Parts: sequence; C-alpha cells; structure tokens
Amino acid sequence: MELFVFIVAAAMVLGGALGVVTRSNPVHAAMSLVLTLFGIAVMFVSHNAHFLAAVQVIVYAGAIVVLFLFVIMLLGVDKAEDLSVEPITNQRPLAAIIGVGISAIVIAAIVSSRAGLGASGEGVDKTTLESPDANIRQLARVIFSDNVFAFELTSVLLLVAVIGTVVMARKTKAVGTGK
Amino acid sequence: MSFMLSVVQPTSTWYLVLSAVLFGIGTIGVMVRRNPLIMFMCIELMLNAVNLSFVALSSQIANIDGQVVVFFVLVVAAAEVVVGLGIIVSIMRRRTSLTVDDMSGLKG
Amino acid sequence: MHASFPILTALILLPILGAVLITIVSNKYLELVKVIAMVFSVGVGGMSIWLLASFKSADSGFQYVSQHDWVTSWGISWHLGVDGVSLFLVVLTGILFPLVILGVDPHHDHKRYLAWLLLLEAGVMGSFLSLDLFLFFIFFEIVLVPMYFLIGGWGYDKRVYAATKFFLYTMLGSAFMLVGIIATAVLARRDIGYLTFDLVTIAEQASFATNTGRWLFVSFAIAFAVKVPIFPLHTWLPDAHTQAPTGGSVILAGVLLKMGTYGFLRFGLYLFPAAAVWAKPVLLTLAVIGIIYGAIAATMQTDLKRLVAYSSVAHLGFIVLGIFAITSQSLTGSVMQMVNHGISTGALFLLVGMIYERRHTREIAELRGIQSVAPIFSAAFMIVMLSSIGVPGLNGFVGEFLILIGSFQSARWWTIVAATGVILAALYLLWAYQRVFHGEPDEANSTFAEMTLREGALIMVFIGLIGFTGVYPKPMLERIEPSVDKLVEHVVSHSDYKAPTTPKIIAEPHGEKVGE
Amino acid sequence: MLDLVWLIPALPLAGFLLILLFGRILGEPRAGILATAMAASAFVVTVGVYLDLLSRTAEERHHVVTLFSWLPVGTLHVDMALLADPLSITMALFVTGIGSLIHLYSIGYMHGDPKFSKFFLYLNLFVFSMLMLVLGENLLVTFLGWEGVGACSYFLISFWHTRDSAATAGKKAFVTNRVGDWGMMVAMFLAFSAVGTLSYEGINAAADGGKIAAVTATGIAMMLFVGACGKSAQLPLYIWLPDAMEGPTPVSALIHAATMVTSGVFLLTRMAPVLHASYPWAGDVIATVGALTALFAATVAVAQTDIKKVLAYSTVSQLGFMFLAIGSGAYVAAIFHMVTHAFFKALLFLGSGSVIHGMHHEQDMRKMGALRKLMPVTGFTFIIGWLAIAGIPPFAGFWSKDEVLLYAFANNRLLWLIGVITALLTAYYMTRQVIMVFFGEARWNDHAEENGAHGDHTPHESPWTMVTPLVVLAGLSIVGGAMQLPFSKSTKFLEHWLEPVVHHSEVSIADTWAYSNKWLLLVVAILIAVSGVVAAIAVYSKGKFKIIEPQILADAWRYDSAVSAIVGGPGRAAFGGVAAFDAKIVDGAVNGIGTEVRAASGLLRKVQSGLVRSYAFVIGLGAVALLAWFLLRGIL
Amino acid sequence: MVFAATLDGPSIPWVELIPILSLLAGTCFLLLVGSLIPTWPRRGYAWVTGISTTVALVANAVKWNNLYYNKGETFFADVIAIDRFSVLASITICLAVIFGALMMSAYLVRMNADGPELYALLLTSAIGALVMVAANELIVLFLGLEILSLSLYLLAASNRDREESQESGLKYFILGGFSSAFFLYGVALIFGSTGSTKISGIGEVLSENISIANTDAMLLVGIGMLLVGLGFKVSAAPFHVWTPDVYEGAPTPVTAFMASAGKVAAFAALIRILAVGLEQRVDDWRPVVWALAILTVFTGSILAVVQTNVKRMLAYSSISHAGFILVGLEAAGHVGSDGVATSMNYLAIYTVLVMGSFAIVLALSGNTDGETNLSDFKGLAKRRPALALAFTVLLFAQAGVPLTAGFVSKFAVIKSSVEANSYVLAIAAMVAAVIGAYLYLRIAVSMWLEEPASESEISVDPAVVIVIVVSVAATLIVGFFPELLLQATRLARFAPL
Repeated sequence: MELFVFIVAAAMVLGGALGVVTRSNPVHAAMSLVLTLFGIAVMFVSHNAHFLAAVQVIVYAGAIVVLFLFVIMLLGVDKAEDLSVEPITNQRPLAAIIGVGISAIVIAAIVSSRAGLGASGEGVDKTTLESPDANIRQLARVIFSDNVFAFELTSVLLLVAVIGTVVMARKTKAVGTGK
Repeated sequence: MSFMLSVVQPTSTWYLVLSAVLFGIGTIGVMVRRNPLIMFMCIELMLNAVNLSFVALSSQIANIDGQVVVFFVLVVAAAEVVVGLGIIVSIMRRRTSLTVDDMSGLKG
Repeated sequence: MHASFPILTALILLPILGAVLITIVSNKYLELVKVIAMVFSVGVGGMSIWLLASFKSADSGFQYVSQHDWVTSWGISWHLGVDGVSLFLVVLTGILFPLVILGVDPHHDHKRYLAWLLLLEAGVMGSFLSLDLFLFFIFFEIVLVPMYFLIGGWGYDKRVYAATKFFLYTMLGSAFMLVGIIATAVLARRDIGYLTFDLVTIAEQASFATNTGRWLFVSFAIAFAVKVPIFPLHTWLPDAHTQAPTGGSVILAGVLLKMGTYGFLRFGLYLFPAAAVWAKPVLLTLAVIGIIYGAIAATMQTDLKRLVAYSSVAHLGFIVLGIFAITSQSLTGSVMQMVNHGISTGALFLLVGMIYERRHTREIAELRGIQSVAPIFSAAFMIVMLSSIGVPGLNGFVGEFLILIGSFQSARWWTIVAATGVILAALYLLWAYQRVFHGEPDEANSTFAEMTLREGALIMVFIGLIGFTGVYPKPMLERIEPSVDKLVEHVVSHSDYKAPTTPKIIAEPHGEKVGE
Repeated sequence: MLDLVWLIPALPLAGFLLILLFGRILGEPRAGILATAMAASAFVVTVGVYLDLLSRTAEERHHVVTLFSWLPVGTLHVDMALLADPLSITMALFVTGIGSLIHLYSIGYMHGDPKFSKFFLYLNLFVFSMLMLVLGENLLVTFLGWEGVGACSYFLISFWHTRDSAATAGKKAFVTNRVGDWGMMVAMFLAFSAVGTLSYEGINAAADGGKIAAVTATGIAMMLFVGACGKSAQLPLYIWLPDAMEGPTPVSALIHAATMVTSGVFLLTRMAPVLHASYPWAGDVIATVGALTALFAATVAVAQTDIKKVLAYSTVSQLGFMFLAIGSGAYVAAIFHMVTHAFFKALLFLGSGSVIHGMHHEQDMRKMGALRKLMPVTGFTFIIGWLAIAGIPPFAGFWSKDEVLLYAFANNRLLWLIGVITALLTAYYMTRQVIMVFFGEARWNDHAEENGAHGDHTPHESPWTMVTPLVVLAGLSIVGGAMQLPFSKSTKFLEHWLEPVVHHSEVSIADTWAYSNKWLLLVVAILIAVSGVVAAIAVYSKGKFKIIEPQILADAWRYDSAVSAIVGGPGRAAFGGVAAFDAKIVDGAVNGIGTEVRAASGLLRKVQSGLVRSYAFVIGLGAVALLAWFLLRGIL
Repeated sequence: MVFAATLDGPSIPWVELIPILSLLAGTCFLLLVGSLIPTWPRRGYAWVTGISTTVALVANAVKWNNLYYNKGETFFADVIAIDRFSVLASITICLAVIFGALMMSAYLVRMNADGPELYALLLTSAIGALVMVAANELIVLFLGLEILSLSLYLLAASNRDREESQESGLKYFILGGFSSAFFLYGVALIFGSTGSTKISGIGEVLSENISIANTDAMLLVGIGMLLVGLGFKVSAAPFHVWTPDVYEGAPTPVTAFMASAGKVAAFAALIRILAVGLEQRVDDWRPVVWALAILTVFTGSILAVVQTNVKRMLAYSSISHAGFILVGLEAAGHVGSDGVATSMNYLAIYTVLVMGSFAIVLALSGNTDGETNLSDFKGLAKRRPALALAFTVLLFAQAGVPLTAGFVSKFAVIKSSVEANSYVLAIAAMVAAVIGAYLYLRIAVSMWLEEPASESEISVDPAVVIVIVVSVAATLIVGFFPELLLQATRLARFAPL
C-alpha cells in the first residue's frame, strides 16, 4: 500500500517539477507547481505529518500559487516564453550537469550514511483515531516552547514582507517632506 | 502484485533520494528559465525538496524538530514570495519583456 | 639639550609636526609655508648634527635609546636608538632634507610638496632609528606614500607610471618582509618566552633552526633587495629616478636606497647571522653583477638622469658587496659608502636638475659644449663626478677602497671582478661629461646660464663634504668602526663564519707626527 | 730640515688653491708667476731636504713624516705620511726642478690663451699630485698621487676641450690609465692581505725577510706592473700616450715625457724587494714587455711626420728601455735613464714647442726646415737633446742607455739585441727629425698664408721665458751622465746614493761575461748610435737612398685603430646588448607581470557577464566542487 | 486552557532582548506614526532610527561590561547565545546601522524622497543581523538570515528611478533565494546526521562522536551546503558573482550597509558554525576555507584592476577583504589560534573603512546617485582637498598602509595565520593585497594627479560629513593606537558549551 502511495506521489512530484521547468507558459508552470506541492503534501501525510500536510496545501497551493497566478495575470505576461532558443551558449547542458551533479552527490551521501540514521529524538507522535490531534499537539508544544523565539521572529519576517509591498507598490516618489 | 506491495516498504531513504532529485531539478530550472517568476517557482521547488527531506528525516530519526523546521520554512517561503513578487511587479512597471537576460546592464 | 631629552623621538616627530602645520596654513601665505618648512627641516638638521657631536665614538652599543610600550598585546614598543651604523645615515638625512628644501624649487604647489617632503623625512628618520621590527616596518612602508605623491605630483611626463611602479614594486617586496617579521617574532617567542618585536631582544636571545632562519632571512632579503636595488630587482629605480622631481631624486638616491642596505646590515646580518653567511655567495655574486651590469647599462643611456640612476645601481652593488664580505673594513666601507653615495649622487642629481632647469631636456644628445659657456658649473660637475668615479682624495674613493680591500680578505675573486667597476665608472661618466660639457656649444647651449649664487652655495656644501670626507675620514671611521666590529663579532659568534685575519704588521712606520 | 718634507707638496698645493680662488683676479701673467714661484720654492725645499739627507749616513737616509692618520680601520692603518729617502728625493728633485722650468716656459708658451690662469691651476695641481706620488710613505698615498696625476693629465690633455680630438684623447688617457689603476688596487689588496700593511717599509721588509710567499709576491709584482703599463704607456696600454699630444706642449714635456709616465718605473723600483721575492719569470715578463715596447715604438717613430708624435713614440720607446732595465734587475740604471731621459726629452719637447710656437702652431715637420737660422737657441739646444737621446757620448743619454744595455746583455742576449736595434732606430729617427726641422730647405713659405694668422709669417725665436729652460735643460743633458759613470765604483754616484733603497743591483751581474767585457759593449753602443745617425743623414740630407716610411708604420702597425675598432664595434654592440637586455628582458618581465594581471582581470571579467543565470551556474559549479570535496572526505 | 498546564515554555529573558526589541520598537514606531502623521520634521525618521539603534548599541555596550566576568550564556532553550563574540558583532552592526541611517538621510534629502519605509527596512535588517550573530540554532539563524536578506533585497531595489537599482534588487533576490535553499538543505542534512539543529548541540554530538561514525558523508555534505549558503552571503569566491552588480546598482547607503552589517552578520554566523559547531571537523573544513580564502583574495584584487566605476571597485575590494577575513578564519581552524578574534577585529575595522569610503562616494554620486565613475573623481584634490585627503586616508587604510586601522587589521590576521603555520596563505594574501593596492592607487591618482573634469560645486550633506569625519578619525586613532581595539577584540569569545 505504502509503496503504491509513494509511487503515485513521487510521480506527481517529479511530473510537476519537470512541468515547472519545461512548460513555456507561466500559467501552466504554476499549475505544475501545484501538482508538485500536492505530491509533497501526500508524502507528508504518509509520514504522519498531517498538520504540515494541511498547511502545505493551504499556504502553498492556496496562497502562494494563487499569488503567482495573480501576478502573472496582473502583469499580463501569460504569453509563452520561447524555450526553443537559449541565448547563453551551453547553458542547458552545463545546468544539467550541475543539477545532476548536486543530486548525485546528495544521493550518494544519503545512501552511504542511511544506515547510521538512528533515533535521536523523543519520537514523533502518530495521529491515531483515539488521539486525532497528537501530531498537532506535539508540534504545538515544541513550537511554543523551545522554538518560541523563532516563532516570534517569523512575525518580523512577515513585517518585512509588509513593508516590502509598501515600498515596492508605492506609486510615485516619496510621501513626506520631499516636495 | 499485492504481494509486492505488501513486501517492499519505501524506507525514508527513498524519500530523501526523491527530495535530492527534486532539488536538482529546481537548480536546473533556476539556470535554464528566463522568466523570473518561473525561476522563482524553481526556487520554491528547491525549498519543497528540503521540506520533504526534513519530514522524512524527522520520522527516520524520530525527532519532531524536523517538522517544526518545515513549519518555519513555509512561513519564510511565503514572505519570500511576497517580497520577490513585489520586486518583480515594480520592475515590470517600467518594462514590458519579462526575461532576466535583459537585465544585464550591470556587468564586468 | 641635556641627555634625558628624547632627541631621537624629536627627530621623527618634528618633521611630522612641521608637515601638519603646513597643511593647516592656508595656501595664501606661501612664504609662511616655506618658512615653516625651512625652520623645521633646519631644526632637525641641527639636532642631527648635535647628535653627531655628542655621540660617544668609543661606545659600540646603541645610544640615546628611548623605549616606551606601544602595542603591549603584540609586544611592540616605541624603541629608538642610534649606533655607529645608523648615526651617519641619520645625519645625512638631517642635512640632505634642508638642502633640498632650500635649494630646489618645486615650481607649483609648494605647500603640498613641502608637507610631503617633511613627512618623508620623518619616515626615513624613523626607519634608521627604530630598533623594533614592527616600528621599522611601519616607517619602511610609510615612506612609500610621500615618495609616491612626490614622484606622481611633481615629476615629469611618465610620472604616474613611475610612481605606481615604485609603490607596487616596493610594496610587493615588503609584503614578504611583513610575513617574515611576524614569523620571526612568533618563532622567537619560544626562546624568549613572550611575544616581542624588539630587535635587540630577538637578535641576542633567539636562535632559529637552520632552515627556518634561512627562510626568514630570504623574506627580509627580498624586501631589501628591491629597495637597494639589487640586480635583477632594480628596474623600478631608473624610472623612479628619471621621472621624480629633482628634490625627489636627491632624496631617493641620497637616503631612500640606503634603507635597503641599512636593512641588510641591521636586520639581515644582525638578526640572522648564520643565514646571512649561508646566503653570502649569492648576494656577493648579485652585487658584483650589479656593479658591472649597472655600469654597462649606464654607459649606454641617452638620458643623463637615467645614466646617473644606473650608476646608483653600480655603486650600491659595492655597498652590498662590502656588507656581505663581513669584514671590519668592508662593513665600515659600506656604511661610509652609503653616506658618500648619498652626497655624490645627490649632488649629481641636483646638477642634472639644474641642467634641466636651463635646457628643459635631459637628453645627452641635445647638450654640448657647456664647459665653454659655464665653466664654474662644469667645474662643480667635474668635482662631483670625480668623487663618484672614486678618485682618491674625494669621498667616493674612501668608501670604495675600504669595501674592496676588506672584501678581498674574505671574497677574493668577487672583489677582483668588482674592482673592474672602477674602470667602467670612469668610462660612462667621462664619456657623458665629454658629450655634455666638451666640444663647441651649439646655439641652443651657447646661452646656458652660469651657476647662480643660490645654486653655487648649495653645491658648495656638497663639495665641502666631498672634499673633507675624502681627505680626513677618520672622524667618521672611528665612530662607525666600534659598532661594525661588534656586528662582525656577533656574526662570528652566532655562525660558523671565521672573520679573516691579516698578519701582524711587521714594521710600523716610524717618524714623529707633523701637522694635524 | 727633513721634517719640512711636507712643504714640498704643500707649496704647489697652496699655489693650486690660490689660483683656484683668485685665478681670475690674478690673470696673466701673475697667475703664471705665482705658480712658477710655488714650484720653484718647492724645488728649493727639496734641495734643502736633499742636502740634509746627504749629510747623514746611508743608514739614516730614511725619514717618515706622518701628517695624520688617513684610513684607520681595524688592522688597516694607512697614514697620510711622506717618506724622505734617496729614491723619493731624487724623484722629487727632478720633478720640482723640471717642473719649475716648464712652469716658466709655459708663461711664454700660453701667452694670450684665454684660460691662461686655469692652465697653471692644473699645472700646480699636477706637481702636487706627482710629489705625493713619489713622496708617499705607503702604496695608498702613492695611489692618491697616482690617480691625481692621471686626473691632471686628463684635464690638461683636454685643455682645449672645444676640440673634440682633445676631449676624446683626454678621456682615452684617463680610462686607459684606469685599467692600470685596477692592477695597482689589486696589488694593494694582495699586499694588505699578505703583510697586513700598505707601507713600503713594511712590505719590503717582509719581502726581504722572505715572509711573502713567492706566488703572492709574483701576484703583487705583476699587478703593479699592470698599473705601470697603464701609467708608463707600455704595450698593450700605450695607446693613450700618442693621442695625449693633443695637450699643450709644456704638458707633453712635463707629464708625458719627464715625470708622470715614469712613475711606473719609480713604483717598481720602490717595490724592488717584492719583485725579487717573486718567481724569476716575473722579471723576464717585465723586461720582455719593455724591450718589445721599445722596439715597437721606435719603428713607429721612424714614420711620423708630426713633430710631437715622433717625440711621443720615442718616449714610449725610452720607457720601454727603462722597463727592460727593471726587468733585468738594473734599478739604478732604470732610475738613471729615467732622469737623463727626463732632461733630454723635456728639452726636446720644449724645443718642439718653441718651434710650434714659432711656426704659429704648425706641427707638420714636412712644412718646416732650415729653422736653425731663424731660431738659433732653440735649434742649438734641440741638437744637444738629439745627441743625448741618440746616445752619442759624452751626452747624458749615452751613459744611461749603455748601462741598461749592459744589464740586458747580462740577463738575456735576445733582449739586448732588441735594445740595440731600438737604439739604432732611435738615433735614426731623431736625426731624421732634426734634419727635417732645422736643416734642409725651408718648406714653410709656400704655405705661410694658411697659418699666418699671427701677422708676420716668418718663424721667430721664442721669448726668454721659453728659451731659458731650454738652455738649462740642454746643460743638464750634456752633463747629466756624470751622475753615474761606469769607470769605477767611486764614480757611480747615483748607485751609491740609492744604495739604502735599492740594494739588489750590481752584484747580480758581477761575474757575468757581460760585466767583464762591458767596455766592448760600450763601443758597440757607440757604433750603433753613430751608424744610426749616419744612415739618417744619408737618407734625409744627402738623399743617397730613397726614403722608406711605410704607411703601416705611420699608422703604428694599426694597433690603435684595431683597438678602437674592437671597442667601438663589438664592444659597443655588447654594451648596447646589455642595455637592451635590461630594457626588454628584465624590465620587460616586470611590466609583463603587470600586463598579465591585466589580462587575467579582463578574462575573469567575462565571468561577470551580468546574466543572473550565468551567476547561478557559477555558484552551482562552486557548490558542486565544494560538495564533491566533502563527499569524498565523507565516504573515503 | 487545556494545554496551559502541559506547556512549559522557556522564560523570556527580556533584558537580553533589549537590543532587538528597541530596534523592533523603532520599526513599528516609524511605520505606525509614519502612516498616521503624514509630514515629519526633516530627518525625523533618521532620528528615530538613530535613537532606537543607539539604545541597542548602549544595551550591547552595557552587556559587554557585564559579560566581563562571566563568559556568556545562552537563552530560549539555547537558541541564542549572548557572549563577547555576539555582543562585539552586535555593536559593530549597530554602528553600521547608525552610519547607514545618516547616509540614508543625506541620500533621501538629495533625492527629495523622505519616507519611513527605508529606515524601517534598515532596522529590520539590523534585527536580522543581530539574530544571526547571536543565533545558536540553525533555524533561528536561517530566519535571521532571511529577515536580513529580504530587507536588503528591498533596500537594493528601492530606488525605482534607477534601473540599475531594480536590476540589482532582482539579481540579489533570485541568487539569494537560490543560495538560501542550499543553506536550508545543509541544515536538513546536518539535522539528519546529528539529530540536532543547535550549533552547540551539533558540537556536543560530534565531540561525543556517537552514532555519527557512518553518517559522515551526510554531515559533511551538509556542511558543504551551509558553506555555499554563507559563502554567498559573505561573497567568497566563487559565490561572489552577485556582489559587484548589486553593490554598483544599489543605492549607495544601502551598498555601504550591505557591505558592512551584512558581512559582519554572515561572517559571525559562519565563524560560530565552524568554530563552535564543527570544532571537531576542522580537518574537513579548514582546507576548504583555505581554498576559498586564496580564491577570494585573488579574485577580488585581480578583477578590481580593470574597473572604471568606483562603487564597483570598492565592491571588488570588499571581496578581497572577505578573503582576508577567511584567512583569519582558516587560522581559527588550528588549535590555540586567535583567528576568531582577529577576524572579528578585521570585520570591525573594515566596517568603519567601508562606511567612510561609501560615504565619500555618496557625497560625489550626484542627484542621480549614479555619478560614481572614476572620471567623476578626477582632480578632487583641487575641488575639495579635505574630501580627497579623507578618501585617500581610507583608501590607503584599505590597502593596508601602516599607521592606519587597515594595517592593524591585516597585520592581526596575518599574525594569526603565521602563528597557525599557514605561511603559504599568509604570503598569498599579502601578494594579493599588493595587487589590490593598484586599485586604490588608481583612485588616488585621479584624485590628486589629474585635472578636474567639472568645476561644479560639491555640496556635502552634514550627515555624510559626520560619517566621514568619524570613520577617518577612527581609522587613524586605531592606526596609531591599535591597543584600544585589540584589547576588546581579544576578548571575543563564545558562550561556554
């Protein structure tokens, strides 16, 4: 069963990823991204990370991709990018080498040391019928205790994002004393 | 068939390998696509690859921290998207074409 | 001035103060600027002469030492001192600068020119006086800045190229020395027990493993070899000399090059005796090559100033020869020659500068028959030239002869070859003199103006020094020798080097003293 | 009196300084008179010193006056000290004596020259340097004078520096001399490292005491000889002397005939003990070089047409004689010949100067002739000089030359033969000169206008200032031989006088065939001289035989031109090569590094293409490299 | 309510947070009041920024003194470490912020565009930087990094009238995201192999050396990924490619801030990770740092040779400076080395130098902020001698001429490198420094030895004057009395594990 899920999800992930890289139309690319994200979400589920799976779907698919699409529409750039030409010579083969190389190295590292990956934490609570919120609870405890500082930091991060939109979206020059 | 399915269990290594592949695809995308939006999506792919390996690892080594990280990464991704799109939008205000290759005024 | 007065510190700080004052004074009061420069430079000169006068000639150690902690966490201290080796270089610096300031006119932008010049003086003084490796390096390096601006700002057509070449070339050399200095201090810590950059402490207490010592010596040697300059690292010199303004060339030839040879003495021999003895053959060979090569190159120059520049290469070859022959006479001769070369070549550059003032060319081909129109000028040139050729009775000979006769004891064959340099010296200088001063003057040169009173006075000082030192060098020798002998002993006791001994004098000339 | 030795050089020095300061004010003729007075008073002092020495016993004829310590460094102690002993005083006597005569002569000769006072400035400086040379107590003081006279000769040769030939000649003289000076310096180094002192006394004592190894001694001797070759114009370094005739004639007389050029001989005599301590072949080398030079120069002199050139080559030849003597161990003979030569050669030069003066600076003998009538005194004195140098008894030259030949015979008969031939040639070419200048028919009328610049274009006798020295020197040339007459031990005054300094003579040949038959040799010498004279008369006066003056002789066997060809051709090319090497290779390397860095910069710049995707690639590449390294570290 | 009992969160050490909090307060104040009151007094925003930063600065200074006796501690379940090291870095960053705010005010006044946002971003980036230097946990570090980076992306792109500015913003953003993905992946792998994301925790695991034996590959590749991410931030070759473009394009004050605060933060993080977390693995990372150092010093100095834009020149010089700091870091990879201290020393001095230099560039860059070509500096000595002199001092300081702070920093780094016996690196660095000197000479030449191109009056904003004066003074004072700074940086140590 698990294997089946994995195969399907992996197919979604890779298919989507390849789609992002190869679809010339940004809208299609965005859609393929959604596919990937869903695949990832499925895999989260199969690792009992239900909360993350949900967030993944909501935040990524729900918010981020929509934002992408929105911008694409806003700028009216849904016209296709011509992928048949590559202005920079040898860029694609070189890129392929890099990508494959990185993957290969990481895979080699993982495979060579997979045996050593022993348990180091207190374990991950599985969500079961009797305790449907085990994962969420555990996650919440960790986030709001040990990682509370990081959690607070995210607020600053979002603040920056807000200011960013203001700065970038401002129509003309400055408000204030200038003129 | 069902025998197969019941016998062969995908270990977390499989997921890690998958994430590595995804990461590689993401890097390739960044290098080959000219549309900043799509380059950006490729970066998202890379981040998702990382997320995947975090989750896989956290269940592999039975450590919830991995999932916590993913949570934060999601937030970061969101913020990044906002900022990035903001910049792109503001740039697109003054230009029509949308390929990064045109933006090579600074060089040398 | 009683003994406790920190005269050495004053020698360094006064010029800086002067420079600061000059920068403060507005451009409008040009005369004031000149006066300040004059007062400070002359003041420093006076103090250096006082130093000479009150120097205890029998004392071989460092005198007027002043030592204050500076960067304690690195064991660096403001440690100054003067001995027979540095004394006359200090005095030379003290004398040369006021002469240049009084005698040479920069034509434009006096204010900056004088400010840089005073800073330069401070830097040079510092590098001759400092007894702390770090301190020495600072002065050795800082000197580049004013010199760079002097060449670049007041030089001739290719000045920027020359200045940049000078700066980078020398800096590259000292880059190695910096690493060497640090390594020296760090490695010496094992023997001394604490980190210090103090020259005397390291030299007396630390001992380096054979190979380590050699590497360290090499790192120092590169910097000094560039500064001297030793063949084949000399090519910055002709450009710098030729492009620099007259004052700059005088200082450059007079004192700056000596920082290299002085460095070899003070830091090469004193710090790494064994390594110096080990490197002896190489440096002697390079020195001899420099002597011959420089002379030959000088012979073929078409630019008078460039010719003098190459002659410097040859002369400094003699000095290096004397240093690495490591005998009492040769070292004394080298120190002598440092001063003598400063005087003679300095004067030569002044005279060439005067020619340029009048004719706006340094091309030998365009000069002719000046002697018939300006006999006094020519006579002055002749005297200076003869001292540079090394005619007995003039200062050039004393140093050269001591170097050669000393080197002959320990480096026979090198010396015999080096001695042929005196033939070539006569060749290139006399040939140049003939082409420039002899013959019938063409119309361009027939209006060559005779020496002015100011120029005459300036040159007379040099000629006076040339004559006196040539005839009666004893006062110098007896101050230099004790320190030099100490250095030789240091080398002998810290290495397998055996100082050559000349047989006991068989018959002292008798007869009572007359005159004197 | 002996303590006043320092006065001898001091006086001309004072003269030099005075003229240096007030030369322009003094002007002509006061500057000349002052200079002459200084030289003369130096002569007087020298005579005083001489008498003082004379009054002492042979052992006490040695006095050192130390003025001050010059170069005291470590074991090296060089004093500025003067040595008064028979040899130095002999030299000083004729230096100051002839010196003052020539000063006097110059007053007339340089009359009207714009640089009159400067001439005497140099002249006094020269006398001073020459005196330092001969009176020096150690090699270094001698070297001081040695270089000093070199410099003065440079000044004086190129005295008329607007003439390029003069300027070049001066330079040539100085540089060639420098080659010799190198030898002398090396000799000093050797001496110091062997003996630990530079004083003659010390070195000679060591040499006598056998404390100097033969090899070292030979080295010193040979190096000194190199120096001597330079100064005394021996092969192969003689080339500067003939050109030196560019200088005013008094200079040629004083420097290039009487005094400076003989200092080589003096030096070797001074260091005789070292020469003796060295291998026997050292002496032979010197003698051979001397003999060859003598013959060579004589052959050349035969074909010269310039009145001064003849004398110049004859000087070279006579100097050769002196070295022949030195090499044969005849130091006294050498000194003897040096002195007599100083007399008659100075006389001849001054005479020729007088002629040139009278002929309005015409030097070509072919345009002279029959001047005997018009310049009686000059002519008469010149003839005396001629007889002296030709070796006609009883004139001075005869005695000295004969003694030299005697020793040569005793030592090496081949060299003696060369000497004899030289003597023959000497008599021949001198006779030729006398005939061409003073006898025959006057050949100067037909070209009077071209050099009649001085108004009347008939040659005239010179003023008394010029004539007096001629007369005095003529006198000396007649009686000079009396210094050293071979008749008996007692008549050998000079030898006896020099005894304390050069005690290695006579005895060495006491029992040779030559010594016992010296009268025979003497007769031979006379016959040779006479036959030379007769032959010349036959050729040039009677016209019995056709004149043989092959061009190759006139060109001095083309030796000089060959040397200048080498120096000017390959030599110069080589120098140019070095200079080019410096500019192209050495400096080229430095600038090359600069250009290389620039090039690298330009190359790396291409990476900064400004394209984000290329940047991403570069980063990716770096990442791959980094990760690969770590992976290898991890799995290996 | 239900979980309240079970949730035992760590106590919040408010005092330790004062610096960050004051900066945050400043930000919020700017944004809120800025949006409420439309018109502000001239430079009002700058004042707010300055004050809140000064508070942070003072707080850090006080902390420094209190730390004098105990070496430092960690908070929030060890996610941040307050120690001499982080405090020193924080102080440097606060200084950079103040300088940056001054320059920013001058810049905005000239651009006629005053507004709170840029100051706010300045402050947020400072928060990010402070978090980075104190972070003892990779995720916190990552968040700080992102806060800093996002702010910088925006600041770089903020000048919407200059295409270069926007271009630089976009380039910086894309490549920044790219590299932080690497960083994150590194975190993942390390987390996997050590089971911890705490830097000190990783250190402990590695020193105990349990269960790690056969996950080396994963760990090391993770380290490599981290190095890629941070190498990008510190612009170490070959991850430096973005630097010249971004520095040239970004508004000059932003460039200055990026070059100083950004670098300090990134280096502090890098040093902490390598020296604390991976202390046990020095043999693995030291060679890499060695290579990076050499590559960086030479890339920086060689590429600078042919540049014609002063801002770009300074960008390249900053790259070679980064190389020098890496030299110090390499030395830190040897036992008993003071490499960490000297690197921090270098960073502190470099901050001052770069601020002063860019302040002068700003003064000359004209109303478009674009006149930064070498030709614009021609004959500056004739137009504004004082300015030229100041720039010369700063440039020679960067070249490492003695009696300037620049020499002190170089000397210190070379010293620790020599003490660590890595002579080759030391010599290579010095040689590169000589090549780099050519760049400074060129600027000096055009300022002093060439005739002015234009005679137009140069008006220097007082705020800029302050920056210049302070930095030049600091340069010289430290140059003459290095002890002042050395005493402090020598104490830059990490919190006890």
